[in-house]
Amino acid sequence: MHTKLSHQELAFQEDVRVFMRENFTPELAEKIAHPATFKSATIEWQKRLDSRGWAANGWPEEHGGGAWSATQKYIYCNELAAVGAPDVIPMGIKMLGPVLYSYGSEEQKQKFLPATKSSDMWWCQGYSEVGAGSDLAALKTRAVRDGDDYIVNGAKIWTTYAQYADWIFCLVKTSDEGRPQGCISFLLIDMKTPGISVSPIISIDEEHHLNEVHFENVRIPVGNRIGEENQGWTYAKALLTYERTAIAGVAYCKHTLEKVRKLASQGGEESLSLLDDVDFQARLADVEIEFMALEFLELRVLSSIDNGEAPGMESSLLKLKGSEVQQLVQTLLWDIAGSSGGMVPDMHDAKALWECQGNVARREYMFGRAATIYGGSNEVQRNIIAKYALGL
Amino acid sequence: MHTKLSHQELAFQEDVRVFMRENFTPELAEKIAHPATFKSATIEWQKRLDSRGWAANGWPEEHGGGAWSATQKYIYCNELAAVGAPDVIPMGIKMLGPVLYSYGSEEQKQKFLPATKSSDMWWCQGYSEVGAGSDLAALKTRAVRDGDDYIVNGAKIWTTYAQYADWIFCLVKTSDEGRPQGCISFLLIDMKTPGISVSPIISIDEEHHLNEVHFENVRIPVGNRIGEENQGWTYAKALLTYERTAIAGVAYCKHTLEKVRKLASQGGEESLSLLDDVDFQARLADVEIEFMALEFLELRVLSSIDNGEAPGMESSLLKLKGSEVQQLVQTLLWDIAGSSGGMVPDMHDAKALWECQGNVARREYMFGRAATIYGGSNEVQRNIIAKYALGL
Amino acid sequence: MNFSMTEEQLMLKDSVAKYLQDTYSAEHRVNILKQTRGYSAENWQTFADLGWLTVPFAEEDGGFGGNISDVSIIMEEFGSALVIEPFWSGVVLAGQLIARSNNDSLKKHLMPTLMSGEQLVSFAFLEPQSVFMLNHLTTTATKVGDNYLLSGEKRVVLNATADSILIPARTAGDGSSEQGISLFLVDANGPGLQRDVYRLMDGQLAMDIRFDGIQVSSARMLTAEGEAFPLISEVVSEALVALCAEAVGAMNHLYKATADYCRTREQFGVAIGTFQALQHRIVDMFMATEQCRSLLMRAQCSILDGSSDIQRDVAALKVMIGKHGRHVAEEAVQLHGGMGMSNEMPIGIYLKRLMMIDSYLGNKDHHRRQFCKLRYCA
Amino acid sequence: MNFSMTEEQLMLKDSVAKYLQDTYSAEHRVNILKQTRGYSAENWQTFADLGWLTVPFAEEDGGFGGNISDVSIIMEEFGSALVIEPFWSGVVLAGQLIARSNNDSLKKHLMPTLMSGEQLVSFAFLEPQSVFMLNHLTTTATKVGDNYLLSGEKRVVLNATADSILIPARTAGDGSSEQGISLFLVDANGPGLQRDVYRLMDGQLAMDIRFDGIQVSSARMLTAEGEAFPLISEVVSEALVALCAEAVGAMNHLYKATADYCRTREQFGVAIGTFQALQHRIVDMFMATEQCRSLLMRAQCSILDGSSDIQRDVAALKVMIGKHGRHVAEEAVQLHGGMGMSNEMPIGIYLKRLMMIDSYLGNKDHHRRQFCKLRYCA
Repeated sequence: MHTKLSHQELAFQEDVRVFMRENFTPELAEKIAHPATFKSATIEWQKRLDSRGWAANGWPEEHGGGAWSATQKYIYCNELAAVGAPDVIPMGIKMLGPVLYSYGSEEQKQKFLPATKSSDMWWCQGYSEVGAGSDLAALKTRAVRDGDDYIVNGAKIWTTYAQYADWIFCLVKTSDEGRPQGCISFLLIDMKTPGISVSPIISIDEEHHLNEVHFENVRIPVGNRIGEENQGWTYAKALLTYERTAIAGVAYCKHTLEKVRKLASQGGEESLSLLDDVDFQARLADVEIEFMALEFLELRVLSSIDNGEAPGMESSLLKLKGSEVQQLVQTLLWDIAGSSGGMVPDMHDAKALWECQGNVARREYMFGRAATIYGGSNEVQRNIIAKYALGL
Repeated sequence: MHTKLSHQELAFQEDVRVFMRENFTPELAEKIAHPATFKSATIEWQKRLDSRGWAANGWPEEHGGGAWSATQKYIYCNELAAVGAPDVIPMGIKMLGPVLYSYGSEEQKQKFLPATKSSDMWWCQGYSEVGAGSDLAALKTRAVRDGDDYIVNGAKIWTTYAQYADWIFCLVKTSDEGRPQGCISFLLIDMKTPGISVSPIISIDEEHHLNEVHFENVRIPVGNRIGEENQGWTYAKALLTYERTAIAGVAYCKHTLEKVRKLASQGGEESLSLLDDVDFQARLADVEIEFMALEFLELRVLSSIDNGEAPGMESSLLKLKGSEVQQLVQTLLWDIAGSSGGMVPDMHDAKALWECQGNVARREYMFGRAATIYGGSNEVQRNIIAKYALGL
Repeated sequence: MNFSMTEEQLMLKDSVAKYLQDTYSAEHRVNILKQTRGYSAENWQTFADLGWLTVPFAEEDGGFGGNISDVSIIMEEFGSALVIEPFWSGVVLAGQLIARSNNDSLKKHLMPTLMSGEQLVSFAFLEPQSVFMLNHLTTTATKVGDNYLLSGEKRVVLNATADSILIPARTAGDGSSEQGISLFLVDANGPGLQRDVYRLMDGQLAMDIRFDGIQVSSARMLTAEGEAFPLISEVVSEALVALCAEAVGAMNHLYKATADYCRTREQFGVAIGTFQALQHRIVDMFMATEQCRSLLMRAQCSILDGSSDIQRDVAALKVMIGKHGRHVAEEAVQLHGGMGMSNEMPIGIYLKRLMMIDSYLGNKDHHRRQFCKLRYCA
Repeated sequence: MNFSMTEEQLMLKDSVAKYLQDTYSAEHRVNILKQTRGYSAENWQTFADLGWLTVPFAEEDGGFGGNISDVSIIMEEFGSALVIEPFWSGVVLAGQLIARSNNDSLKKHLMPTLMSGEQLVSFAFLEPQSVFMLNHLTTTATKVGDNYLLSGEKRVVLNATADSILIPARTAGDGSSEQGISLFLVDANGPGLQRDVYRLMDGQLAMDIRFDGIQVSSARMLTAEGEAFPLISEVVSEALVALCAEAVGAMNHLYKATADYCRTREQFGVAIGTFQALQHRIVDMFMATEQCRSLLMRAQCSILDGSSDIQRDVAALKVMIGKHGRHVAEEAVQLHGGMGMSNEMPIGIYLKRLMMIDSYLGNKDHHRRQFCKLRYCA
């Protein structure tokens, strides 16, 4: 048992570090942070990562992936976090990618994999519906076969970044017979198809990340279906497991904790730094210690994936604990922001206020409440663990 | 809204205070604390309280009670707690008493009330059974009618102080028809009746408070049944409500928190007092604040009883929160006891060790774990509140 | 000892509750928030017409003659309905500073306009370095003839559209002395006052102000020179209790709304309110609310009894409201799922209001430090 | 990076687990506790025969050549089965102090008898005033000719029936200096050593000792004079990790035992394990255990990698074990109901052991203070 890095790994680390320093410039960081420039800057950033073969590092080599070891993934995420750089938006490369190369037809692979990898195709995820959140089997959006097409009617909700997306991957109902899970198909839908409309949902951070996506007689070629009809749940499940692992947000927590330590050392009660308040120290220490454990929990999961074990139970654990630690960290961040944590920039061009640390803290705390809800709520994860790990 | 005391109340307070000072002597306190002298000293103490009419203060005046107001009860408990004196053992006076004067026959009242009030009759409570803890409807001890007697067979468990008791009040099954709650009768049983045996259960504090009570063809006169056959659940319920209110242990928490503050000021890390450790202060403050709220929650419940409202939901809340705060206080007490908190006196004559603060902390912490289990576990209380207060 | 409401209080409570239920819907609140001043002037006039603005003030001043308990009744209902009008900042905090000042002519002149809703005053207590200690004050007031020249800056002054601002400033003493603090009523729109207005996440319009040598007449000083601290301290203690009453109202609303939601929302074919794990968590929300309510009553009794424990009881209350208030609101968001995340549903707004209540006049960490000082270092 | 066990480690784990499962039942443990020395001499001999007592020691000293990871494997199994024999105090703590000392002749003489189970040594680290700081030491050793005269007192010396005691004492330096500390091997039954033996709630027989001028040969000093602190510090860090491994074993046992119990125990006509609120709490027990296990692995890696973060990682581990360990055990008691309260069931004994593990070498509050010092005050 050890965490020492080999010579190759050390070289890789240095390579990533230099790349980050040179490519994740303050200008780019600022553009990514602002809603107006978010999409174009994100694509630019992801293309830079892709130029090194790092964007789709989890894909098999035949599709341009890196076949990275757990250690490499860990090094990579750490270097991203060290400069505060975002990993790729997961919907396309991390979530849909594996479904495409595992279950897609040859034609689908050719059409979608390269464009997804190069960030020329922005994906969003059409899973949740009103009344079918963690309970996906209850979904109501329906696709009815009509010749070589499906006619899709219904609506998806909480769709992250649908306003930017070129394509959406959707779970739709294609049958009413048998188990609900056996009635679902997995469709790829061009967002420009007539009959699709997107309406924004402003979330409690006062920002626009989420959307409702409405489908009214949307005609989709049958060829856009992944795999077999009514087998969509099988393909979707694999993807959920990945999503849970990703939601843990370990690198994000690490970066944010560093920010908390730095900010806390700058001022607090009695004009001393908050880090001189022993009770605040104790609070911070408790969160840091939970994080230190979480970091190794992730390493254990990565390492078990390396050893060819599918991340099953551990991915639920990681999602549970990771989302909880994220919220603890965000709470600390807000608590030390002081009075600026309550300010809301009414317009996005109130640039100074948008960027001030208190405002970042507010937005992250508020949007962060979703981490324990989406990707299968933490309550559902606990049900899953109780059933499969504890036999209850 | 106010908490000021009237002249009469101030006079009562002074009266109780003087009584405690004169009667709860260190010698008596020590005797009550030791298992060997516990029973006789407790009876002596309760007789002293009874001599002032305070032992059965909650009883109606016609039976020698005090008809005290909420304020008086509060004053009395506070003065008890201030010197660390115990209130009366609840099973007889507080739990059975109200059942007797509410539902007992004239003959039963005459036979049992005076002796119970004067502590000449020591009662224990025969409710729980193996497999019927919080789920009393599932009990199996059975009483079969045989002429003017019942023949009782079965066993009760977790019976506190059965080793000292003269009598036991029992829930027994007398029918198999209809709802389980309609099959239960409430019997008063002389512990000297042939066929009864008591076996000790040593609890995790290494002490003997609990017992199993076995009934083998125990013959009990039908006249020892309270009220109607198969209506025992009705009588028992009223008593449970009281029990929950009492378990809150507000006065005990107040006294113990004072002990914690005093001990914490005596020594800790770096040879300073623990109260100089700001993180310990913060922990203590959190518990004290929860306690301050609990104290007023109890006052609200007492006050609502005063206003003629039955303590329903609030008694469950009080039991829940009270037992939790008790455990928080006991945990603090153990944590500051240092190395002496782990020592176990193997024999009760190891007097110095028995009395040392660490040992008291260990015993109270350990036995205190039961507070969230007995009297209807806290899980059951939460079910009750969810159903009746929240309509879930 | 008595914890019951009087007949009069029950009537007050019912009338406030009924009015808000009839008029103050979630949609109504959204519309108010869009208005430039951050609240509805029309509502404010109605509050005045209903006599609510007179509740804390003495009968001889033309008020209702209410005490902290009456004020808390209103605040709790306001918390439950998420009322955004500046009752707390304008009436409970600034209004009481004026009502309890001994500048009788100022008081006589101002009180009627406050109670009629014509005038609004705000209290500027927070300075960049003050970290919520009311005695940490560096704003200065220098006497020149019959006037004072005020210089300094104040942060997060609530109700940015108030007509006047109460500004505490040092006429003597060092940075944290309780002596030498004076309190001035300053025209909010007068010359020399730089304002930086912004919106807070609970919808309040607030501002940072900055002034360098603005001139204030000594007739607009609320107490004798240098003697304002006891007044400020007393009024702030009561205002904290009132603020916590608002929080209790919000918490009370949240646990009930969450139970209602869980009774109707279905998942896996049944109402999620039948899931025991969720039931127990809503019970804990209920229990936390009742604990806060108990401590609220304790602090009220402390004030009404003139107890020597007022500061300790108020600090304890603010700690618990900060801790449990946010927790209850976070649980409400969680149990509402996506609905809790949407800004169109009021659940998240309750969370934001409870977070801001925690931050006003010192958060739970600050008040725990105060509690520890009072309790363990005396 | 690698978190897998080697073939050899898997075998070690299996063999310890299998042996304990076959022989170390709850009833067996109750019988052991009744024996006067607090553990079974017979078991100890078996452990020796199985080679377990050699695991941490270097091959050139006749040991198995194991590292902290191997030791933790044994400790985790011991924790799971609640083994009471003094492996931790005698082998991991005292044994390593001797094995890593540079007094070669003493080592050569002693190590074989330790590994064969003939001799047991204990380490007396705690002084009345030391509050778990290993450098807070007032016991003195004064050189007189070839001997030292030791005076002082030590508290809670584990394994009261050990043959010898390792006593750290000051040969120079003031009360908290890391310099000037020497470590002596003292005959536990020699003249001048006053012993006050008692039982701890986890079943261990411990003692307080007191000595005033007992004579110890300089040949029985483990390092050069005044240079024992680095040795003590290093060995204690590893011993803390091993102790936490025991706790992880105990926690692992508890969540599984609780799930088992809830699957079979019925109430209201169904297994209580079907109640969602209980399910979620057992999941949290599981999660807490896995968090502790993760931090245990982190601390092991830190030691094996020779990281500069060893002390920080060990402090973090001890904090988490103290907090989550007790919580998991308390939940186990609660969910076992009355059965959890009975001393005849092992659940309560796990609770007591986990509480004592928290208290050994500084509880969670102490180690959090150490963590804060290392992390925020550096």
